[in-house]
Amino acid sequence: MSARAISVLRQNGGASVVTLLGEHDLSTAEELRSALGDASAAGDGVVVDLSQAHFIDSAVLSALIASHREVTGDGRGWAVVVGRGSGAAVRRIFELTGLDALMAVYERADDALTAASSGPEAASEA
Amino acid sequence: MSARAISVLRQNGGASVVTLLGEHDLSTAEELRSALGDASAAGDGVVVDLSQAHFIDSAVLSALIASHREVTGDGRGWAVVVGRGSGAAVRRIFELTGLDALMAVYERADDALTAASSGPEAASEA
Amino acid sequence: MSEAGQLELTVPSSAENIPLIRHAVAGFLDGHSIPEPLAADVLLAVTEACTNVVQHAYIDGERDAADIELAAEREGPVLTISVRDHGRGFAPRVDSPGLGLGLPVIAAVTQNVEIRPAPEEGTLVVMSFSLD
Amino acid sequence: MSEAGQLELTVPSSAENIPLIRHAVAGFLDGHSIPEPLAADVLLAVTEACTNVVQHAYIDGERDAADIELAAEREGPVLTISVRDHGRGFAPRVDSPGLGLGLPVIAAVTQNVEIRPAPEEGTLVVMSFSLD
Ligand SMILES: Nc1ncnc2c1ncn2[C@@H]1O[C@H](COP(=O)(O)OP(=O)(O)O)[C@@H](O)[C@H]1O
Ligand SMILES: Nc1ncnc2c1ncn2[C@@H]1O[C@H](COP(=O)(O)OP(=O)(O)O)[C@@H](O)[C@H]1O
Repeated sequence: MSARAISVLRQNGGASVVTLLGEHDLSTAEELRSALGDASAAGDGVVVDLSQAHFIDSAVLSALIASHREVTGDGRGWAVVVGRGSGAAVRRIFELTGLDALMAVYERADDALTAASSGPEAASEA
Repeated sequence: MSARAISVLRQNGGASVVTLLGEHDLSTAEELRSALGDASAAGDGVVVDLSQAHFIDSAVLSALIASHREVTGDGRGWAVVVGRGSGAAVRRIFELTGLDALMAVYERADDALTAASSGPEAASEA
Repeated sequence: MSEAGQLELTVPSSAENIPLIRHAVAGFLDGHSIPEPLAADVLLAVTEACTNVVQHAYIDGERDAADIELAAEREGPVLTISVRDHGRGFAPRVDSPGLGLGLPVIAAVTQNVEIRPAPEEGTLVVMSFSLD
Repeated sequence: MSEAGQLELTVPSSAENIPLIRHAVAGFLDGHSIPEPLAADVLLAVTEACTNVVQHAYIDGERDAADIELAAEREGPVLTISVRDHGRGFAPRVDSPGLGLGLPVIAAVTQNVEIRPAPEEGTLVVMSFSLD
């Protein structure tokens, strides 16, 4: 089985970054929700980095949507990175669900970080 | 086309009764939401009487679920009547969705009224 | 059993037309002497499929033919009802106004439901019911 | 095109087994030289169908065979994957933990999806993909 991991890193710039490595689905959804909870509890913006995620499904999207709602509802920034390293299924499910209309999607992690660190308005201009 | 109507009646006993006559679906969902809003705005419990409803679909259920959530969230009573006069589709969609686990369903309007008038605890013991 | 023929119907995609379609199908079921509780299941499924067209098929703007097309026929013990649109094609919506009960209701009351891209454009939903 | 045979798989219905099933299907797709982006669509659909079994099929208590059964085969230009359970049968849930994106994702990426009661008990979901 391929490696899979979820990490939470607190950045100085005012956001926490949740990074997903490998494949994620219902079997890691609880771990993901708890990582997103930790990131949010740090009190600043939240970035979810999917640039090294090979696979995600609708169970993962549900967790992202809940986190997005919570964090932006608080007036904080939230952004997600879907880049060249993201697996085909990751790009596909974002495209299918039209998620980029709901949330700020960036190709580069540093752009996402800048946006999420400066509040919800900037992060929705992706 | 068969007759269809939605009425809201304020009872003295501490609840408003929304009665659906005939067939209801997306084409009356807005009217239903507004009737449920009026009933809730009266400030007491809410009863939805489906004992003369011949047909309802999931668009109607969505409106009922939203009203149930709002009214019980406020600590008020909410109950629905599904009786002998309810159409086969009405009984069927309640059965399919297992809605009686979520909300208080009564066969008789006076039982629903009593329950909804005395707060959410009584109304959930249907 | 009487031979009560087929039903074909094309109406503009709007909420107001949903009861109209349901009544036409109720007439068709009557003509085939299809009793409760099956008739209620068929009318539920037809209503949900048409509601989906109105709520989801044409959301990305005006189309030439923003219609709902329904066809109903009976072959022996199987009743088949298909609902097609000429919309954007089947796609998930994170901003759906509904609770997501439509397709599950359809799947629960049918003997078989198929969803597929319609020829040219839009979505075709084929629902079968067993009369046995 | 190589003849890479069929795939049949029965595993206990649990979240932990979802990646296992996906990897088995990925191997099958490799054996049939099925490229991206189709392979990603197939893996998405398979994952959603199995997630539905884990979340919805066996919720009303323990069953003898709380399994997910998957079969995959290719016939000419059509890939067919079926997922069946022995659960309570397809039914809507007003208390679903999900956002209702599973079936819509499946319908959006397949050429055809059929949902029907499985023989004896449970639900059968048959998903087809066109290789053309
Ligand atoms: N005819 C259609 N055309 C395009 N998309 C559709 C169609 N019917 C359904 N859908 C998609 O399937 C989703 C699920 O439909 P449904 O189960 O009826 O739930 P709801 O309508 O409450 O969202 C819809 O939100 C929509 O994204
Ligand atoms: N295998 C199954 N057995 C029983 N019910 C199912 C099954 N799969 C799906 N369902 C029903 O269909 C509904 C819609 O499924 P889906 O579109 O995946 O959304 P979600 O899982 O987020 O609710 C579920 O809520 C459930 O009621």
